[in-house]
Amino acid sequence: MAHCIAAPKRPLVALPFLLPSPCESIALALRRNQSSYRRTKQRLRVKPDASFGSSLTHTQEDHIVHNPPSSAPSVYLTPTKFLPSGDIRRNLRLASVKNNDAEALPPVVRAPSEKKYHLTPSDIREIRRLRATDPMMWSRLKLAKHFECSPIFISLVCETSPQKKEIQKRVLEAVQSRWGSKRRMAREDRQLRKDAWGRDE
Amino acid sequence: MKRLQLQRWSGSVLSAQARTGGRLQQRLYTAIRHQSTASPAAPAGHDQLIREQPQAPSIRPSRPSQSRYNLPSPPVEAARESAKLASLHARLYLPSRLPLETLARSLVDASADPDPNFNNESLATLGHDLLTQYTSEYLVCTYPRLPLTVVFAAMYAYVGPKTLAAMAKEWGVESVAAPGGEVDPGYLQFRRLPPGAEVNPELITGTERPHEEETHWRKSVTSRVVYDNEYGDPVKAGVPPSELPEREAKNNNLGVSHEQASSTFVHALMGAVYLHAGRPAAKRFFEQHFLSRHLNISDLFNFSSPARDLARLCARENFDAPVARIISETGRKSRSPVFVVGIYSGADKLGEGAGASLLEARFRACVASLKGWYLYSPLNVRVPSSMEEEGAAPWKPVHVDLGEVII
Amino acid sequence: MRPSLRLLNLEVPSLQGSRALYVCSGCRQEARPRPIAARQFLRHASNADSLSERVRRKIWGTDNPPGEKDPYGGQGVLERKFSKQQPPKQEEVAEQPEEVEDLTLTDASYEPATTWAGLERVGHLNRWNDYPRSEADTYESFAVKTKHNQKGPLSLAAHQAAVEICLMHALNKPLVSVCDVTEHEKPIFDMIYECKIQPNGEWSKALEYPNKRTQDTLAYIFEQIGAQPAAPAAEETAEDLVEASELEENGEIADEPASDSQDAPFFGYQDVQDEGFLSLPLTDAVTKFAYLKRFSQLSGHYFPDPIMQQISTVKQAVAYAQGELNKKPKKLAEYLAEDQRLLSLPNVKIFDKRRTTLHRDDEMGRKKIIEAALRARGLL
Amino acid sequence: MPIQGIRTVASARNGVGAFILQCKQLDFHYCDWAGSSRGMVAYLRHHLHAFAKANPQIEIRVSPRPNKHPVIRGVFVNGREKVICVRNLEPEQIGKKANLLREASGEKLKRTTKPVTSINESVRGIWSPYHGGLNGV
Repeated sequence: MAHCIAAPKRPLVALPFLLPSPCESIALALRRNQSSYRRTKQRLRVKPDASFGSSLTHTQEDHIVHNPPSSAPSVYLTPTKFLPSGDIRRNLRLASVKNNDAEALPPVVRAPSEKKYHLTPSDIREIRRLRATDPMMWSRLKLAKHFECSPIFISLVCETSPQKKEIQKRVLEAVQSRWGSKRRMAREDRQLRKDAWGRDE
Repeated sequence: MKRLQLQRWSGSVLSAQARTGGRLQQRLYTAIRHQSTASPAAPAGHDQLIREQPQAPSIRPSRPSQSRYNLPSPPVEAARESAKLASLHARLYLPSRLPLETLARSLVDASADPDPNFNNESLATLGHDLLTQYTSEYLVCTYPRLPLTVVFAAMYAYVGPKTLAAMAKEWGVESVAAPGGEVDPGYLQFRRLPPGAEVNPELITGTERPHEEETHWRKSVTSRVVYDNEYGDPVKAGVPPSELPEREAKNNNLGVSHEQASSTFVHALMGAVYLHAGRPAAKRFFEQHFLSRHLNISDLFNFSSPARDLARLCARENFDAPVARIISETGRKSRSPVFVVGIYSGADKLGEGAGASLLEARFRACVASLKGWYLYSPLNVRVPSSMEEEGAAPWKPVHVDLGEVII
Repeated sequence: MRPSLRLLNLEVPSLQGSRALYVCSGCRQEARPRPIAARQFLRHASNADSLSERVRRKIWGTDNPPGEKDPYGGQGVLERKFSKQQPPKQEEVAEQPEEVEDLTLTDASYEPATTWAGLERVGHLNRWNDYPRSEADTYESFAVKTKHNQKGPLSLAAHQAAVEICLMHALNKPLVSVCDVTEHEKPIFDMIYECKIQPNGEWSKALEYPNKRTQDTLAYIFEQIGAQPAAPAAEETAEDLVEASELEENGEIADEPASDSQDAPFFGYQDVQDEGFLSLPLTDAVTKFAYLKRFSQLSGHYFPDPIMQQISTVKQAVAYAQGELNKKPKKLAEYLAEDQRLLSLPNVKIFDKRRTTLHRDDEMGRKKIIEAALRARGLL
Repeated sequence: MPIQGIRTVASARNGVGAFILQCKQLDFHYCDWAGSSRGMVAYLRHHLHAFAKANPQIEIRVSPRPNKHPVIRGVFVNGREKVICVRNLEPEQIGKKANLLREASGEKLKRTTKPVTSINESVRGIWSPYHGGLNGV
């Protein structure tokens, strides 16, 4: 076997019928030296996929194989919905894409909450009063639960007192002072990673 | 030709007696004056212009080479002897109508030679305006929805001082140790900063912005268009011409940084190409050396709350509210999960992103969707300055829509 | 140990008082006056009471110990220089003439040798360097002291040589003897200058005199030259002077140069009157040798053998002296500087000297900074 | 501020727009006397003008360097220098050496394993296992 591998490669490739036996290792070693033409031809022999297009039935005719890349779409490819109405690409794409409404959309990450719009101005005044009288008792979360709205709405409506802010800041400092270096670094790294999301890195 | 008309205008209207215009006009005037005096190789088409000029000051009398040490910058006749200058001219494919004397002049910074007849300040003013005009019209027409902050960043990336300094370095322009009359005119001449000098002063004062002393006030993006320069940086207020000499005298004692001198040179070269070879050559020069640089605009965005922006955008454009959907996922309960989340508006996918958590994937998908909106580029883009060419097709208005999402 | 122990104390004040504001550390070390104790160990053989001298005296017990005064070589360079300026010591001066007299007076039958054959030793018996210059030591060159390179003086020399050789031909005298008189007096030269040469190819008949009197005078003078040595010739020249002054009064010499140019070569004449001598042939070997010898004497140019072989006319000899026959190879920079193809290219620069860092500094404007810094430190 | 711009510098792509020749200066040194400069002197006499005319973007300096071997020194845009000693070479060989310097980029020589490097984005993007025709298992 050793002398087979050490033998000059090109004549063996050129004359494959001279090979003494279909030895597996030799075949493997020879496959590395295939000519690029053969390699390319072999790579092109892929199994037809459903995404290749509708021309599967007429394989005898010339047709275009549409093989979409298996990668995330580029941001320079404007979504069809974002194309202005005057753009020619919009009509082209709408014409080519089949209407596949029947295909179910993927599941949502989180069901969008139904907005109720049930709070009246008097409720809002009540929220403000409660938050001003006892900020420790009536936190944002508690108010949201009590009035069945989102905490963001509470923050839009009113602001907490500076004393509460100061207390919260002290509490946070007290908690963070107990962190060791590992946890602190991990938190900082997490924040850095979060900042990188916005830069799309 | 329009170029000639411009020169005629500046030559006849702005005479030396009635020079009360702004700084730009004054510099234009000096640039023309130079062209008429210090370019003996100018083509015959300029003869008429030269005759139209008001009494032009004579160039410096030629002196023996010993007294070149007394000159602040190399004399005009030295430009013909410099092999460095000739090779730079050929290396940049500059038009042959641009004489070596003007190229030599564009290499003399105002800090080396305070005389406006011999430094590149006037050329640089013209070139700066041309560069910013060409770049901004390219950006705005190619990416009509680009947010203004990103336009500022793209302008900085294309024609900012750092880029221009790098460009001068890539052109093989070396700089002198100290300016003087004996140096080869092929070097970039400027007075260097003293060692230890502050290169970037943090706060620029004396801008035209009202209430500039209130540093904590919010500066809107729209106000930056009005008060700031093309990169969104605060810019110093202009000086009336009456106070010009003493201020220049004050500035000349200080040096300039290499970056600043290099960018001034590139500006001046652009202005020189425009003045001598006309608008088409200037545009060609711009396309060959500036627009050919590689810049990925999608890397210039930095979003802080893309989900909110996208929701506002869909509401503004009367699309269905965006919904995040999980396209695929793997290893949800493992240490390194991957989620691929798509943002859908109705049945249409706006963008998708992958992340190690659902939050990250959603964030990234929102960023991708917003970039898909902002990076829209119409087909067959034409810029307004293409109408200046002979026999241009009738102008069709470029695409303009609401563009940026304002929260 | 520093090598410059022989530095004289005399040197020190001159170094310290020099104009240089800055003395480097090494020089300062050298220039500092040494302590007395250390100076006593200096081995100055030239000093009478040097250490080695005192040791020798002590060993021998006398004030005048035998043996060499300084067994370790002679004086140093500096000492010799200083001693030359000072008057030499009396005893050395007294000794030398005695030795010379010894040499000359001992052998009455002394006869100076003309060839080296049979001599036991060639050269001076003693140290010839030490003797003062004698009559025999003065050197007088065969040729003129200044070598002529310009066309005018060379033509004048060639003309004079041709006229003289022609004269000798006509007088039928040994040709080489014209070289006995290196330079003629001015009146004779004037007469030679006036003569013309017909390019008819015959040396003896080529000469054409301006008038009969000149012919007679020149013939008379050159009759003297070959026959007797220089002393009668000097007398003759004195006679000729009188004659020449008469000539001058007659006003026959047309272009008399200014009198203040007497010490100039060829008495201030710039160029010859006629060019007839150029066509004279140098085919006859004797004539050629005589002519070239005389021409070489007058012009200061040496004719090597191969060149002498090549030369066949007077014109060629003059051309060689002018450097036309084998010129110096032209420098490449000069060649390139005349090349129009390169001159028309703006991106080519040709320098005739080596480019150094200093050139580059000047080109970049750094030189003036360096010079200013050196000046500020007093180094320039 | 919802969106901020990130400041960068557009990177150069030499040859996409204008092509800047990286060799900016060639110094030819020769010796008038020495025999090793014979070929160099002949090159400077007969071939230099053609080379200089074909390459106007290169500053060419010719200067003697007495008692040394002839060299060609190339100065490049990136600030590096390359020096080639051309002693005893024929003019044609010297022309080849000058051309070698002309075409060099000025960088140190290094082995290129990949024939093409590009800063352009791939047309089909970076492959990801979560995209493309996903077939159920």
